[in-house]
Amino acid sequence: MDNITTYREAVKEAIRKAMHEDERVFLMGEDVGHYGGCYAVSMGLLEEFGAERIIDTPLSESAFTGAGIGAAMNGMRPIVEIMTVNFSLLALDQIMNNAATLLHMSGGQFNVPLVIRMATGGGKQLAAQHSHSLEGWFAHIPGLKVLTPATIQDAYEMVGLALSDPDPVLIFENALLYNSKGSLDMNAIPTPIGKALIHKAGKDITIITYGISLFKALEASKTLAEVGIDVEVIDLRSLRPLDNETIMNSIKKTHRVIIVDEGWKSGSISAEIMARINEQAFYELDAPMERICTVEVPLPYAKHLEDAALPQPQKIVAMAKKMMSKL
Amino acid sequence: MDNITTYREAVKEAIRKAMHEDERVFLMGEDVGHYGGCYAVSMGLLEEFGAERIIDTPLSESAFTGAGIGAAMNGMRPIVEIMTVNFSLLALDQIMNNAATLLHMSGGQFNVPLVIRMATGGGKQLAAQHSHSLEGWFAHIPGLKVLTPATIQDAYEMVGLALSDPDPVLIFENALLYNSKGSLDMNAIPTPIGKALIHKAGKDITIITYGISLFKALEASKTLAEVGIDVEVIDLRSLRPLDNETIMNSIKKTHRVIIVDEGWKSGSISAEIMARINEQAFYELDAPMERICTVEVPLPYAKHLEDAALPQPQKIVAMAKKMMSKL
Amino acid sequence: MELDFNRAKEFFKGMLFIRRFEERCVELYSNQKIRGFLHLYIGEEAIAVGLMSALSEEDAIFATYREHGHALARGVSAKTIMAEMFGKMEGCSRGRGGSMHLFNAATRFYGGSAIVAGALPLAVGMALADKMMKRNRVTVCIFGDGAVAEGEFHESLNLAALWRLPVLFVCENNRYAMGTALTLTESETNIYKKAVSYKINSKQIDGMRVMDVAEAAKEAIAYIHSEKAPMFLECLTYRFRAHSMFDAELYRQKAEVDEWKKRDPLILFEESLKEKNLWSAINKAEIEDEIKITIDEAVAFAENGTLEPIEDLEKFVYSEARHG
Amino acid sequence: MELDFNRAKEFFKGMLFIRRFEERCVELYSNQKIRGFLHLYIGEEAIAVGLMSALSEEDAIFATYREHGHALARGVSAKTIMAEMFGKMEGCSRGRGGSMHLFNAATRFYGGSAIVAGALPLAVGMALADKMMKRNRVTVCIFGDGAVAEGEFHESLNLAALWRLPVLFVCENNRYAMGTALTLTESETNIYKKAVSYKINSKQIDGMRVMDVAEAAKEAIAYIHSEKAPMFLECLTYRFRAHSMFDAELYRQKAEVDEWKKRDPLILFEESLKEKNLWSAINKAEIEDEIKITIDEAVAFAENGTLEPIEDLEKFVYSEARHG
Ligand SMILES: Cc1ncc(C[n+]2csc(CCOP(=O)(O)OP(=O)(O)O)c2C)c(N)n1
Ligand SMILES: Cc1ncc(C[n+]2csc(CCOP(=O)(O)OP(=O)(O)O)c2C)c(N)n1
Ligand SMILES: [Mg+2]
Ligand SMILES: [Mg+2]
Repeated sequence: MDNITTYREAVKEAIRKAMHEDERVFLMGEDVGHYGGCYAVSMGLLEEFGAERIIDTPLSESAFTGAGIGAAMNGMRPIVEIMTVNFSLLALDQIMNNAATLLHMSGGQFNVPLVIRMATGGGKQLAAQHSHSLEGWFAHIPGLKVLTPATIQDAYEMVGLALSDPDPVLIFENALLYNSKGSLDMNAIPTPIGKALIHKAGKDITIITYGISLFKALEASKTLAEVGIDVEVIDLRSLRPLDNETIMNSIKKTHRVIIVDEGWKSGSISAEIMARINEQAFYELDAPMERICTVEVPLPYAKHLEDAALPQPQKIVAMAKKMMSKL
Repeated sequence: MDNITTYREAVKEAIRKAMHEDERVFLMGEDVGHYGGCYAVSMGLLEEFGAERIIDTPLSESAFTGAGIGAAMNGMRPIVEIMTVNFSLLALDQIMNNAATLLHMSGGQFNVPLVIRMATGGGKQLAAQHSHSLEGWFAHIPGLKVLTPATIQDAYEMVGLALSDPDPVLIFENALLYNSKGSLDMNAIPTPIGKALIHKAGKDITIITYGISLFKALEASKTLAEVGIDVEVIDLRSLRPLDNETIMNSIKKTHRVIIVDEGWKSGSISAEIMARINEQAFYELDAPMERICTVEVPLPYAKHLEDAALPQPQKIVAMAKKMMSKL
Repeated sequence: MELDFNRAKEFFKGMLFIRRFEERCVELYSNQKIRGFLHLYIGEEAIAVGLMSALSEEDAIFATYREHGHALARGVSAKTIMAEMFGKMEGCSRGRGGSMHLFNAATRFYGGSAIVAGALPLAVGMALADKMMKRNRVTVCIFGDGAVAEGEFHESLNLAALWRLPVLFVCENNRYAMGTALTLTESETNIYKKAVSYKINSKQIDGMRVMDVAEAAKEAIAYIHSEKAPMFLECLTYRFRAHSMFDAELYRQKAEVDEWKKRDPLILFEESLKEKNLWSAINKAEIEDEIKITIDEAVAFAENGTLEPIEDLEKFVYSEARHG
Repeated sequence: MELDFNRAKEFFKGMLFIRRFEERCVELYSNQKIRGFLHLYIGEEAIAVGLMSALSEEDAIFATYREHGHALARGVSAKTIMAEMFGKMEGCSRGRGGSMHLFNAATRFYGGSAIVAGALPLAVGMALADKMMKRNRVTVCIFGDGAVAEGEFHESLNLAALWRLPVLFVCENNRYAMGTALTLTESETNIYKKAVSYKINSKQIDGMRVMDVAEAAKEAIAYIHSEKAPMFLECLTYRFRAHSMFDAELYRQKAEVDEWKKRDPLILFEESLKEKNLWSAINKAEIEDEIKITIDEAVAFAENGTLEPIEDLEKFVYSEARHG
């Protein structure tokens, strides 16, 4: 039963469903209640579930994230919303030193079934302090899972997947996607955490990406098709764990790869993917792997500069053409 | 004029020298004064320079790091000591959103000549919250420079290099190195930031590393020499910027590479180095690149488990042998 | 404080200027000339104008993302502010900052910060440097009621008090942090009392009365100089507009907003000038005209500004030459 | 509070047990059986023993890296604590935590945290869950004077007060954070007053007198239950030993330490038992013997413990089966 909805609504419906089904689930964060959510994801939920389960917090990222951990250790299934990834730096100690370590450090006694959602990404002319893309960076941390829904279906499914996971799961929602529309099947069997999806099959080049860049890659793939370049587009969906199998199988077919992500280039998730392909499929490669990441600058406000800093379909097209021209 | 000294003394001497030469330099951090520094680096400096320039701070990592930024913007040359990298997470917002961005965001008006020193690394049985190696992770952030002195000479030189840099520089001192001994030439011309050094020339495999792993690599190189494997060992010294030239030149010679670092494997600086070699020297490679990193676990207390988690000389030896056996 | 005609005109014009400037910004935002986030200061103008009147050129200022008013009152040129919001190279941050990140070295205006409470530690450090170098100046740090819940607020106040630093903390308590009322974020809603708990001299004042602010600020600066200690001012105020251009304002009643609009700082000041028989000498129409001309010029300047070449994107990630 | 013989013995034994246990730890550290950081609680035993006497089995505890005393007083077995410090699989954290990270689900002992102030938010969340689920229990959070300067302290107290959560905050004010005296870290050195500024019911008590602590804790727990609000206790105390095994103690005078040793909680309690004519019934030699046996058994248990197979290094990074 498909229906057309927005990414925003898909997230909200998933939260609503979980809250109806499980009294242990609650939502906590800045402006999730009376304001309706910075990106209107939780609009109406306060009225539906009351202030005890839709909790407006003070600006205290460290304490309310830590409180989410504590509540999770005490039987709840909290969804902590950090308004945007930019503010998550204030909660990093809690995320790395507590959420990600408690299970191991306690010898398996205390797991932390916490879900942290945050808006991520640039492209809205919000300048250096409000445009980070750090999901790849967070994926460095053992003990966490890092999800990056790009589609409406994933925006919906991943909330449920994360809530039923016994360990901390971070969900990065690209803020530019909230208004995107598409079909949602609420009865579909969710694609598990750690499974990448091939959005377009192709034989010439594998484009590996996630989040908003998926759509840039798909756009580029159309332009490329016109000039006879047939790319395969993979949506990673999860940056930790990474789906090595899907990646390597594709490389075995195409022997060429471009990775697109919105993190700063050095130390990006693209680097990690390159490292793994090198380790696991080196002899399959016909050419150096390429990546298109964000230029290594604090993102500037001016639109032309911001556009120049971020990955764009044209850059993907140009890179793919260059790669094929070297044949 | 060489003299034998410890890493600890080398850092201290560099700080002393800078404080004598420039009244704008001061040291601030937890227990740097009356306690003499958590690792005794600043022992005696309070007596020498007084409490106005050797400032014991409260446990307020975010505020005193930010205060360092503010003081730097106001003409000072602060050295902020974050006792260990494990506590730097509390100051990450200041480091990423302020120190690293202010120059760019202000259109070039306000630079931040701040030095942040921190102890880093595992191997002391201090368990999950006290054993992080995050220097490679910090190297993701544009606007920062990231230095990792391994030798006595670098421990000394890098303080001065960092202080004379107009932008924020992070120095990661591996805590296990403080007692290490070696020769120091205080009159040598410092090797600039961004320049890697070849500690041992070799022709079979390039081993790229930094910090404490340099010594593990050198130890391994001796064992390997005995079985006729001649490795080249590169000390990166700086993780941001990375010295692409030295790396690529070495690959052109050896065509094989092993990277050793103490970060968790996924998303480590090793991945970035692999990505660059792939981009810049792909056709020089005779075999997949390999890396030896820390196993992706919160570091456990028990010695045998911690040893198993960290890179060790034996692992390097085994990896190098495997690599050569595949010839 | 003595209120002569000159000062009366200066304050009135200063507040009206901010008001009109921001009203124009709203238009320009609708026309998509200004993009990103735009946070309006309308309703709170008395604080910026009163506060800046008490500062010397030597003093430094750290503000928030709602800082057009502070920048204008400090004397950052309307032209460069507007050009900044147009994303032009002539902008006060070369187009890299936008509305939330106005910077100006000449007036020691250190931004423009978009991380709530993130500038408090910077202000502490700036003041620390002045103290160490025995420079007799003050660092002013402006932030909202929302910042008070952040750990950095607490850490910074403690450091400033402990080290007796010349910082003037100014809390613009407009009762909301985005859509969350102060009663939902603080167990103690009298914010000035929090500063007291660090032994900081602290006062709660009417932030809608420019004279109250000016006077309190003047006294505070004097106190900081004489006592060599920080001071804290809580200014009670209200934002008349939405938090940003994306805010549907579901969290407060129109009646509440209307009630506060009766205490519009421009109206209150007009009333008090009338009481003091100074109003008749103020030629409001003429002031409006002057302001309009300045704003028109600023818009024209911004329109005619140039875009930074894309090749210069990476400029200023690191310093080119050694500074200072 | 009534002090009968049983309770007197229990308290005395409880404190002496911690003392002797840690003295043995020092030996074992010298013999390199225990490694990493080892922070001794010696001198502060009255707090753990007094506090734990007031808790029910249902209550939860978060402590610091100086938590042997808390764990022992809570009833975590000496055997598993010792095995933990030996890095053995039989340790209360399977050898993964060490001295700083003792955990025990059975006694609701949630660690053992090595980031100063890092556990306060967890305690807030634990209490929030209890409140939401209408469970009538208290979460106790223990931390040092050093934690008070951290932003998380402030954020956590505000949340607990604002949401009226059943948290008992216990500050062990031993006047030093490592080598930095409280006077160098806080503008207000009466820590309980900080809690007052969040409108939290707060008290300063003598942390060297086990009866004072026990009584205050009992009242605090009753208050939390009846008022549905958090409470704060500042316990004045002193650590007799170095901060950790690496500390040269340059920052304090031996005379100061000696002065405090006169207020050793064991001595003070003995004196008060003498006053109450309860001391004569206490057979100290017998208690010492019992303690020695228990500690010997713990050491033997730890020695005979097994090392986790290296293949299991990555176990517990993620949950194996779905928990709960
Ligand atoms: C650390 C951080 N968390 C969240 C935000 C998102 N945010 C921007 S403004 C704001 C409200 C701040 O309110 P207040 O400090 O009262 O200032 P006002 O907007 O009322 O002037 C929030 C939550 C942010 N910018 N920084
Ligand atoms: C966030 C953080 N910063 C620094 C440290 C290093 N450190 C460990 S204990 C300590 C002193 C803490 O003092 P206090 O809270 O008074 O507890 P005490 O040791 O006196 O019991 C410091 C600075 C740390 N563990 N965590
Ligand atoms: Mg506000
Ligand atoms: Mg202490």
